[in-house]
Amino acid sequence: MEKRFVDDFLVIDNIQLNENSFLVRMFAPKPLPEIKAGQFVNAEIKDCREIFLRRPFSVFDIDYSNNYLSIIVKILGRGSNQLARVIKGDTISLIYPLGRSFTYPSEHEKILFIGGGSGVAPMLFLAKDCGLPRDNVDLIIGARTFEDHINVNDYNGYGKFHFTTDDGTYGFEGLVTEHPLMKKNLSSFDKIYACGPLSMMKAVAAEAVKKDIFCEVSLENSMACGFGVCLCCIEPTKRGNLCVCTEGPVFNIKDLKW
Amino acid sequence: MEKRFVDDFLVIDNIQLNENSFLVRMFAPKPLPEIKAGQFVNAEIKDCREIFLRRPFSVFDIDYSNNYLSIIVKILGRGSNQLARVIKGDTISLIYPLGRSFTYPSEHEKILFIGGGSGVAPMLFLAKDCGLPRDNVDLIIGARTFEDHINVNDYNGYGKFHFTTDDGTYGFEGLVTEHPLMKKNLSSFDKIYACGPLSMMKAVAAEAVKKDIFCEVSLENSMACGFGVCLCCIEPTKRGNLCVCTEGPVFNIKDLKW
Amino acid sequence: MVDLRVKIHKLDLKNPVMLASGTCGFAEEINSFFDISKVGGVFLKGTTLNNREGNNYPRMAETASGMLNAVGLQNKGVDYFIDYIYPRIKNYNTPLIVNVNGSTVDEYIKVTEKVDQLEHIPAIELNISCPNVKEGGMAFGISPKGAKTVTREVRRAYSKTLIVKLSPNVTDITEIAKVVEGEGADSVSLINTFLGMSVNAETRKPRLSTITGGLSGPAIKPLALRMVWQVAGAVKIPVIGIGGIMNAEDAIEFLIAGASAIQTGTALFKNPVVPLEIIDGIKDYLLRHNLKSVSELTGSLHL
Amino acid sequence: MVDLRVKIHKLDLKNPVMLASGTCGFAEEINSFFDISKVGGVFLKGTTLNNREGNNYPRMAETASGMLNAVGLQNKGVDYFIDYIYPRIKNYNTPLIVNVNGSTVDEYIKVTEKVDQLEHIPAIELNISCPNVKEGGMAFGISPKGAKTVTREVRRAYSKTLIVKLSPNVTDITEIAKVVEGEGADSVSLINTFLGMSVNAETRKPRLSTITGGLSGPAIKPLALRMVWQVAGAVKIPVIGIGGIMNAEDAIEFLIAGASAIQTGTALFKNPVVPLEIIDGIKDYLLRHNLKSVSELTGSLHL
Ligand SMILES: Cc1cc2nc3c(=O)[nH]c(=O)nc-3n(C[C@H](O)[C@H](O)[C@H](O)COP(=O)(O)OP(=O)(O)OC[C@H]3O[C@@H](n4cnc5c(N)ncnc54)[C@H](O)[C@@H]3O)c2cc1C
Ligand SMILES: Cc1cc2nc3c(=O)[nH]c(=O)nc-3n(C[C@H](O)[C@H](O)[C@H](O)COP(=O)(O)OP(=O)(O)OC[C@H]3O[C@@H](n4cnc5c(N)ncnc54)[C@H](O)[C@@H]3O)c2cc1C
Ligand SMILES: Cc1cc2nc3c(=O)[nH]c(=O)nc-3n(C[C@H](O)[C@H](O)[C@H](O)COP(=O)(O)O)c2cc1C
Ligand SMILES: Cc1cc2nc3c(=O)[nH]c(=O)nc-3n(C[C@H](O)[C@H](O)[C@H](O)COP(=O)(O)O)c2cc1C
Ligand code: FES
Ligand code: FES
Repeated sequence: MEKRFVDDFLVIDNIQLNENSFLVRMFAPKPLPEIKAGQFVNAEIKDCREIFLRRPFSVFDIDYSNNYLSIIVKILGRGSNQLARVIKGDTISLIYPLGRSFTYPSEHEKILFIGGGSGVAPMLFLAKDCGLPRDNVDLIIGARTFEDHINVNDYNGYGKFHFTTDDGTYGFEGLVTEHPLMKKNLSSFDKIYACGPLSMMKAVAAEAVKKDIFCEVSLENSMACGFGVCLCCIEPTKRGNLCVCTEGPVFNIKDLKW
Repeated sequence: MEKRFVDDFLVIDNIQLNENSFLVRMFAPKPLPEIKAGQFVNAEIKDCREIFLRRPFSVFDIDYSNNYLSIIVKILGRGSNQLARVIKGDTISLIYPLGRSFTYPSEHEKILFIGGGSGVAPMLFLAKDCGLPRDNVDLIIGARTFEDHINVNDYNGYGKFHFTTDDGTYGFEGLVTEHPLMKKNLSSFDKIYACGPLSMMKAVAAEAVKKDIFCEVSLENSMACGFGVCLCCIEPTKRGNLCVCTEGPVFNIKDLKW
Repeated sequence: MVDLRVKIHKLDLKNPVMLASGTCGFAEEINSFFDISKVGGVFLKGTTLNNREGNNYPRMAETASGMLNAVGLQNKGVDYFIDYIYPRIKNYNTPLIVNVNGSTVDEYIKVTEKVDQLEHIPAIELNISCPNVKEGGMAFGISPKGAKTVTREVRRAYSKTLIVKLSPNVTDITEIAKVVEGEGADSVSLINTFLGMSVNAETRKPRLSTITGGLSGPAIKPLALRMVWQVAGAVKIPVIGIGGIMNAEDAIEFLIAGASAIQTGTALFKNPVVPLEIIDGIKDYLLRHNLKSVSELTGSLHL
Repeated sequence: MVDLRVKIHKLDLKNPVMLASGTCGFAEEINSFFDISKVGGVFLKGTTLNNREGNNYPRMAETASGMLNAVGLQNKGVDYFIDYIYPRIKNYNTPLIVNVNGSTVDEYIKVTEKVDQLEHIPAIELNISCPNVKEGGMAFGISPKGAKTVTREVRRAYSKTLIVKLSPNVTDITEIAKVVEGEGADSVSLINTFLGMSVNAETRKPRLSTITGGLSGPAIKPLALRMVWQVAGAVKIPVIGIGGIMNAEDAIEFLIAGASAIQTGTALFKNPVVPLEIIDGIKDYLLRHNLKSVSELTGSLHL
């Protein structure tokens, strides 16, 4: 089994991306192991009486030269709320690296990312890390409204972005699954990757099955340990109940009982 | 029964008095009721996982014109450690006013204060609040070493200070009970007030009993509620088990079973 | 407007939020913070036949999300209560319930008979679950036989509302609940504290003079909630939920699990005005969920 | 130097800090953080005769200073363990103990007999206290009769070290402990989780698919400590303390209360390297208190 670590990371900066989302960049106290898109860390929430367990967050970026690891924190409840408030100089204890990454695309493949909410984190990481030319990569990013989108200008070089909002305030009006790329051009892709709300991922999976396209999703089952010992995070699959934290969080939809 | 309150106080400033002691001044959100020396507040410790209950602190000063209430926090464990770190702008929830005050001295009486550690707080308050001329008031303040003493220059007008240290680094070398005022001149006082470590108060009480001098001490039994409902803070007295939080914290040593 | 009223046998409560015995003194102390008539009811400090000094200091130890107490029913006895305390509190406009204790069945009966004379005490809570006394107390509450005997005898002596307070320190709390229901209890309240212990590692001494004490507070909420759910499914009389209720959300969880009303205990030590916050929170919840009455919540767990 | 060694019947432990069943997988997962040979022993994930899928998701709910789980003994069965897992882990240089489970006495015996064949498994922990399975499990552990039967039968089939894991969901845990001692158990470990429940007030649904689950973590420490103290006073076989141990101080409290060794469970989820911190902390404590050996701590409560 690969080595895992528990370490205090030093917060380098914390940039607010929109009303609820924060990009937290941290310095690792020892050289980072290789970490791929889809893998995650389990973060301790300090000084929060109501919270007992850690909280999992996908790795958003790795900067090996500076030994930085970044996550995007979206405020959902008390734990993420506390974590979103860290400032430069704070430390965060992380268990890392956890989980299995996405299956990286091969050269020349055309790939589609579909994400919503904090689900953009592992997808932007993969878009940047997979090494495909911009033309081979499309990303549909959905949100409720304009303000919920985060600025992805830095990532424009890695793919073509398509935005949707439920209220039409930015990009296409409607759900990501109603976007023309999904509706009409799906067959042109070799691989689809989805990460976001469960209902969204299920809808994407249904389309992918129909068109028989390779599709991986990243699940967010609630976790106690994050490294395979508690068996709390299971997902029923065709291979039985599997731990999302060790056999996932990335699953090929063919394995899921959706 | 008198009215009591639970309110969020706004921290005005927090001044470090020595390595372990902090003077926290707070603004009350409504006009402060009359509070006398010996009474205390029960402070909530925020965001500290290990701490479940509030922590009691004697009132150190009241400034009715500004609506300020001050306490001295000496770091002993986790709760006081957390409280000692508040900064201007923080809020602290206090239950107040709690407990019974010292019996204030009458005009012309000669009084002696004997204190150590955080026990100086209610005594400085009483020295200032009792209205006696400086000549009628003596204070013996004990500490382990020079660095443990706090600066009491502001209080020089209210009484004559005598210091002791265990190691002789400041004032008289020895325990407060070994100070000449205690050893030789005790009978010249009408009232003695003691607040500090239990062993110190017991030693003072023994002397006072010997010389038959009025003596009040302030106890620090551990508390759950602070307002008389849990019956956890009891002290065995000649009138039975009494709650330190409501029948005290100030007791006449004649009532105690020491 | 939403209807917060609740009926526990003959008791009409203006709302389901009551104060737990031993954590609200004799109502006066909480009344020093707010008008006590706003709460659904007050369970007064445990009362015995004779004066009891209780256990030695220290009686309290803090634990993770909770506290241990070993008070041991310190009180001045029922006669003192009747002569000195009752006259001061009897006109509070909320049901005052005496928490009745004894070392023997006979003592329980004697206290009950004396309290029965008091016009403004519409109910008693029979405490067969105090873990901090050497005789009686929990001993009655952890065996079906003990619970049966004391409930039967007290029922015979008392015709007003009889609430029996159950101990969680048992293998099957529904068994005890059914026994006391069978003997005519009008309601059960649960739970009393769990028997726990705390040790000071540095001194190697127990932190309580009695070595063991009763655990209360949010730490025990999941256990209390489970027991309330089990008991509500096992008996027909109304269940009063107690254990670690710190806010409206907690209180609502107990109602959903099957409680008709709740008591808040240790929470009062941290926040004496918490009953008002809970009442407001329940009101808000009912409005938000389009429910007309709090009774619709009781036992409404979706399975 | 201080001596951390502890003997549990025939088991020689290099120190008293072990990992609790169901919280450390099959040792490999914790070995991914540090060299597992440093701990006193590892209690492997609960094993049954046949493959079990366990309960449905959700299986976990956070509580104040604790968590509820409803895993329900998901495992691939003892044969899979023997064929695929045992070969990978058998050479870890620390005692590996199989946590044996069954729905019937017969199943317990069959699993035991199979495990008995494994050279590198010097002991079993008989789990008669799992609150998350419909059949067997806790049912055996909460009645003296059930505990007696299963212990006797397993004892007959197994001559290596037999540790019986007790349930806290009982009126009198010493009664059960004495029964299993009487049937030849070499040690008792306690406690397993407390039966608890969690409700989502907004959705009015239980937070666990099974409605109730097992409570673990610091919330239950005072209760576990009390039970360890009671049991240590009631039996002569060594007691292994479990329940909410999060750091060296907690572990030392259990030793003082009477445990010969301890297991840390839920703490591993928060801090997988906590066993090393506990071992170091105990060492420091012994040095600071001028004690030569950890066994001097066991049962050293000053009364
Ligand atoms: C593998 C993995 C990767 C993740 N990556 C990210 C990430 O990159 N960025 C990010 O912002 N979040 C991510 N999450 C989700 C994040 O862990 C949760 O938002 C966080 O745990 C919420 O904690 P909280 O204390 O704020 O909320 P809580 O107070 O625990 O819960 C608040 C509300 O959110 C719901 N909720 C909490 N956790 C989950 C969950 N896991 N799934 C569904 N509903 C939930 C609760 O039911 C509750 O209604 C990830 C989760 C997993 C399992
Ligand atoms: C009426 C009253 C007035 C007080 N006034 C002041 C004051 O003006 N300034 C001030 O600094 N402190 C005062 N104290 C003491 C203060 O409440 C404690 O120092 C504080 O509660 C310690 O909390 P903690 O969480 O820091 O320590 P903990 O972690 O709870 O304890 C740390 C150590 O201190 C010991 N300890 C804790 N509380 C007490 C206690 N009450 N008596 C004896 N030992 C104790 C514990 O046993 C432990 O060894 C007062 C206490 C009372 C009852
Ligand atoms: C300090 C203290 C004293 C108590 N005294 C009594 C009592 O006299 N009679 C009784 O029936 N319960 C008594 N209890 C138990 C409470 O009424 C309640 O059942 C228990 O604390 C659980 O509720 P909580 O977690 O909300 O506190 C006492 C509890 C505490 C903490
Ligand atoms: C997720 C989880 C799974 C568990 N599985 C088992 C098990 O398979 N067998 C067993 O005997 N105990 C099991 N337990 C109980 C623990 O071994 C331990 O007795 C309990 O959690 C109390 O200790 P703790 O508070 O340190 O966690 C499990 C506990 C948890 C939290
Ligand atoms: S979170 Fe513990 S096994 Fe996945
Ligand atoms: S602290 Fe509760 S009665 Fe004094």
